[in-house]
Amino acid sequence: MIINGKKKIWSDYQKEIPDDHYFYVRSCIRQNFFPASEKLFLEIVRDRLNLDFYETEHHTTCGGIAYHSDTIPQETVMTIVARQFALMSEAGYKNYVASCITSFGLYTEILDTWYHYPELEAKIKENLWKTTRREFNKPEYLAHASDVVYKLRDKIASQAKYKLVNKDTGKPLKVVEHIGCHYSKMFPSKGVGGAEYPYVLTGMIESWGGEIVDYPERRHCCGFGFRQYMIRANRGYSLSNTYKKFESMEPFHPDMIITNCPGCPYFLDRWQYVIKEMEGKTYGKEGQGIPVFTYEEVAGLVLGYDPWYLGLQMHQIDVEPLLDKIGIKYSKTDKYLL
Amino acid sequence: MNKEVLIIGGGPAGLECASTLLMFGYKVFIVEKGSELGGHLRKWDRLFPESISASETLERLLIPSKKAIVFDETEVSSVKLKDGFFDIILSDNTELHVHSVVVATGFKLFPAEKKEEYGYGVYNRVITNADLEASFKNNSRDILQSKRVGFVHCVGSRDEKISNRHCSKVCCVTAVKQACEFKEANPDAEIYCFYMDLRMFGRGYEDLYLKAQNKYGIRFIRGRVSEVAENVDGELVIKAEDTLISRPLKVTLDLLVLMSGMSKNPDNDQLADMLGLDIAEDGFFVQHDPTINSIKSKIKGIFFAGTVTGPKTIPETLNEARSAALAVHKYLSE
Amino acid sequence: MKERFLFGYDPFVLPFTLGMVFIILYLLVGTARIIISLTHEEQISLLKSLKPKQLFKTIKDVITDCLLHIKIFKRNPLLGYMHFSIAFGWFMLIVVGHIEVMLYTPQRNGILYYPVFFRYFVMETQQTLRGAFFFFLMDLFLLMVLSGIALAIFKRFRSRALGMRRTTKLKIGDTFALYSLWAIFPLRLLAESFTADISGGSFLTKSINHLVHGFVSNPDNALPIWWCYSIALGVFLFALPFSRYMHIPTEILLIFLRNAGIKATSFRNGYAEAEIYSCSRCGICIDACPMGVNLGDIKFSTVYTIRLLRKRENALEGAEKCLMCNKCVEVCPVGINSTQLKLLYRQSFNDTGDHDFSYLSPQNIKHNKEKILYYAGCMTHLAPAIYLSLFKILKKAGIEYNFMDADGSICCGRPLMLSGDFKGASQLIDKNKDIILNSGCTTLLLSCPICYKVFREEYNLQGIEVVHHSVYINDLLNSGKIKVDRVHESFVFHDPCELGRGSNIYNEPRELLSSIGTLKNSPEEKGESICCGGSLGSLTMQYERRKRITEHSLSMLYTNNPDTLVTACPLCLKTFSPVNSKRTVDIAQVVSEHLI
Amino acid sequence: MNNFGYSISPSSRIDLDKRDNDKFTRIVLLEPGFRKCMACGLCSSTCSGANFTDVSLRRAIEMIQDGQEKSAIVLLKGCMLCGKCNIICPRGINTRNLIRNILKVYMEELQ
Repeated sequence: MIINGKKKIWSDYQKEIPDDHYFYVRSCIRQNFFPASEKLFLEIVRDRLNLDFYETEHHTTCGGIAYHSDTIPQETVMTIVARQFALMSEAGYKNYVASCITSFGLYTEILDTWYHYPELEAKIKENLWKTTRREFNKPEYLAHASDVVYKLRDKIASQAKYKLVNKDTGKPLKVVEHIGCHYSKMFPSKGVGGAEYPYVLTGMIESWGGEIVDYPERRHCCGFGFRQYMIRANRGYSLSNTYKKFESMEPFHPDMIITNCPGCPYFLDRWQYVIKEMEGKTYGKEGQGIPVFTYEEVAGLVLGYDPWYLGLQMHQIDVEPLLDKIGIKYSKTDKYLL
Repeated sequence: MNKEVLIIGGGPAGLECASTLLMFGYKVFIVEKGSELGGHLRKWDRLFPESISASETLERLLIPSKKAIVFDETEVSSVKLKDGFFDIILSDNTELHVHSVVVATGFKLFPAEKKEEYGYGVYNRVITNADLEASFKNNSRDILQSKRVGFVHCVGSRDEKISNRHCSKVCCVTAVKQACEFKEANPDAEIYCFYMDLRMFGRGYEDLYLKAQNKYGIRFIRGRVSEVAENVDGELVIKAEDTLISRPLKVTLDLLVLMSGMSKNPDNDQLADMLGLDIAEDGFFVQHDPTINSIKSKIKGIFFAGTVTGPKTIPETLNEARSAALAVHKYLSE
Repeated sequence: MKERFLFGYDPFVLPFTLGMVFIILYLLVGTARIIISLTHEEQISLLKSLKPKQLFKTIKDVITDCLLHIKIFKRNPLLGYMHFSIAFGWFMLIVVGHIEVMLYTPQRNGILYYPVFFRYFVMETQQTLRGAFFFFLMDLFLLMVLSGIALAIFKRFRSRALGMRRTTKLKIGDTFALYSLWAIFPLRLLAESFTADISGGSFLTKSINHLVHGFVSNPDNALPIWWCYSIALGVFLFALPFSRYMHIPTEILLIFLRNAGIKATSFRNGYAEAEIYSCSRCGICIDACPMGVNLGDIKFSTVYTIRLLRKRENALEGAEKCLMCNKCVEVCPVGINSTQLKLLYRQSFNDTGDHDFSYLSPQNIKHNKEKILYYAGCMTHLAPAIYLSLFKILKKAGIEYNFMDADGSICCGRPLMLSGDFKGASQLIDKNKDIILNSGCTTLLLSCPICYKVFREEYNLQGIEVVHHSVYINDLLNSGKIKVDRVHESFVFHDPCELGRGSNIYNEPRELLSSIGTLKNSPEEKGESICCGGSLGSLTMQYERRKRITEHSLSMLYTNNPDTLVTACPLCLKTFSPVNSKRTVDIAQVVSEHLI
Repeated sequence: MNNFGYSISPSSRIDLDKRDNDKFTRIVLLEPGFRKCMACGLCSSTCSGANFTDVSLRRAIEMIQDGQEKSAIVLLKGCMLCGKCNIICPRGINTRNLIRNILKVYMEELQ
């Protein structure tokens, strides 16, 4: 692996990311899978780094899952998104940040479609007015929550209590980073580092002391795949993709997996259990499996939050072995008492 | 007073055009951006289809053009057309007053790192055809000892996504030539060629293809390579499809050679503005009359020679250079 | 004549006698073994063939083949004389020798060695006309054999003079027998000349006696020569079973078996064993074999393959490369059906029948009786001009036909059979047979000789006339159903192996062509026609070598430079046309182009 | 093992590293023309068997080169060895010899 070859590619895809005054929109499903992530994101940016992140309870789903599962047409989903932008303009913000990758991909796609077909934008403007009597204007800058954390990674590192380093061997932890496909595969220029070697999570890992693992199936789908897992008949197909990824990363013996999307951590985490049940195969050391985190959870760990406060007990794969590796203190007894 | 001609570009096209013009008795200037004459030919080891020596070929081009006045490491800064003359100012601000200009700035090898999924510049065992030619030239054992080798055709050609829709014409036959040469250098190498269409159009090319299959046992897989990755031992994992039985396939290789195609010379745009010529969508100069008179430009007195107007083999380039010289001679004797 | 020694015995006779006893026992055991390994019916038909009428024919065959070597005479008189002189001369020496013993020393009748060394054991008391006559006969036949031996030695060094480009490379067993055979008769001459003054002789032995009288006069000089003579005979007899000359006794047995109608069913035992041992390795088949044009393949000619079979070594490479064109069988003076042996040998390896022909569901085709059923075969689909011309002729003759395999044929089975896979072939044969029999046709017309041969020999379609299109068109012409105009175009006809040698059809195509234009012949045609090179018989031959055979065959066909090359087989047509710069056509095309 | 009503579908991807190389070299020795095949499809289109069922030498050769012997054998079991492909092959490959040897070499292990 020639590192500066990668650095050269990353340099082609740097995008400037404002670090303040954002209108924050939550994901519909991330809170059920990883409860603390979004709350932690707001806590870090607002309390720790006292930045202005506004959030309103009136915003809805972005309609992404319905759109990708072909249950609603594009114009309907555009109108929903237009309403979100309307809430943003009403709140007086210009930078829009989405917590979910699918939303980020959807917003980028819609903005790009409007760019090429302004007449469609005008039609949606009219739809929104007819249905909600609201008007909207497009955000000046669209970011994903991981872009923001990437931008603030060094600030977080400066306040960090722990490092992604194995406290016994002193070697950096081997971390697999998995980027949600809708982050940069559809619009490479919109992702930090492009589509082939996105740098948004790598940047965080490196600044927090870890070392990334580059395995052959790193860009393969995590197995979420929308309409695959919904229908039981297809669910095996979704599972097989995750299986292929784990088979490919196994020889590298990664310590943990970090993702920036709602579905990937959930499936990479849950399918390990199903694979163990169906095939009797596990991938971590001594059958413990590889723990899967969202970047917010890792930021929380590094900053020293109590693991159970971060809701890590909701994970399928136990995180304790990793915590011991990093040396994070936690109480064994009140794992489920908090 | 013999008339003066400026040739922009000191590659095979420029040199051959110069030697022919010298033969006609013109005074010839050659402006070469690089430090040495010969262009890409200087980097090659052997040329298809009979693997003749590239350096000898270069010598045979350099000698007759020795009397041309060469400005190396210089470029054209400005051109003014004034009643049949061209006032040229070079980057070392010498001034030339010539009667005709021949544009022979050639091509640029497609930068293979642009195809990120192939990992050129990221994986150490991924090289390009130019690198392999260099390895043959200085016999670098490390490369030539690789056991399992793959050649990827159409890198940077026939690819909408990097706006190179054209076929670069010479990479198929170069890949087969290099594959045979590799097998000769390392007889127990296992060699695969991943192709979409094998365009062995020239004379003697099909025999080379047959020899590659029959004598050297090189395996041709019809399917373009989609991704390259490194496995835990640093070997390359290649993903493609065998489209002849429509089954995806993967293979682990020790060396991957990317056949970079011929793409436009980036200086063309600036040069085109100076000369008042147009650039086609594929980045090569627009020929005034591509069928009858492929060396003519739309401006009287300016002519083209070689790969500046699109991919060509070296024999074709030399022929075009000579016909450009003839056209200059005809133009200047009107 | 009077006996010189009391007991009529001397130790020097021992080598010969032992040799003789050995070879007689060997032959008895061998013959018994072969006859035992025959099937019951074969043994009965062998017995039946001993009835006088058939026995007379067999004896006539033995004389013409084994003694006179008529077949070799036809090929090359000098070569024929060489074989004839040695065989016939030696036979007469033995016969006359026995007569002399019966006349002059009856008491020694039945002693094995006595007639051979008669001249040593007797003394000429008075010269009688009868004695002189016998001496003259003996010297005459001895001279005849010596002339044959001289020719044989000469052939070994300059075989071309006797019409043979190449002769067989000899193995150790052969060289021993060969040199001892060459030594026997000169030694006999010397021996008999030495004792000529005592026991008499004729023009040959007497004159040599006078020549070397000084040396000969002292009697104990004669004995060593007689010793050498006996040893030479002994060595020859002991080496016989391991040499090519085993062919002398075995061919007689072979002729008996053949005339009894017995055929080879295994590649090594029974009738095949007789064939293998009666191969004299004369090498005539080497020149005949078309493969010889590629020097590397000469080692696969029939003589060497049979030698490998005889030594029970692996002969598969040669057996699978052979074109199975039957030219070696045609020219073989002993008439060994080596192609059949090779086919049976292939069968022992390849008869797996491991195919999946379940997809061949029996299609029953609508066919009414008056119409003839035409079967094109796989290869003809690659040369549609053949069946289109054929249909034009049939229409002209007002004959209705039904094109059985119009949309793709079930293969006739012969290519699979030629590869040795009889089980696989029979599956195809059954499928085709169902279709043909269900169709109720009375005539099955074929344009491919390969199909024609298997339909005729393996399908046994009772009541259905199987006919090749060259014969059928010729009949149409003779019966006036079609007329052709005469042109002064010259043709040469290439006899496809499976039509000529394979099915004995030589004249009809020639009649047909002579009625249209002038037919030119080629140096090697009819039974000796050279295979086109494309033969399905060869399983392993590569294209470059086939092409050289095609070029050689073409050069022969064009010796009298005809305008057009005509053949009657789609495979020959497809093999010749790309290589032949001039026009190659099927016989049906010639006729259809000149119909009036 | 537990069954949840769906299963992991095995990868359909061919792995060229797992090809049985010594059988492959044996075939090349038995029929050197094997490597000259340029997959032009003339043999499979003229095939007598192909009129009735799925026989294709072109695909079989490609499969053998990819190490998919079992599916290659299925494609050749219907071959009647009639020789049309032999005549028509533009590269002069002895296709009959090739088919015969593929079946022989790869069927050995099945017996």
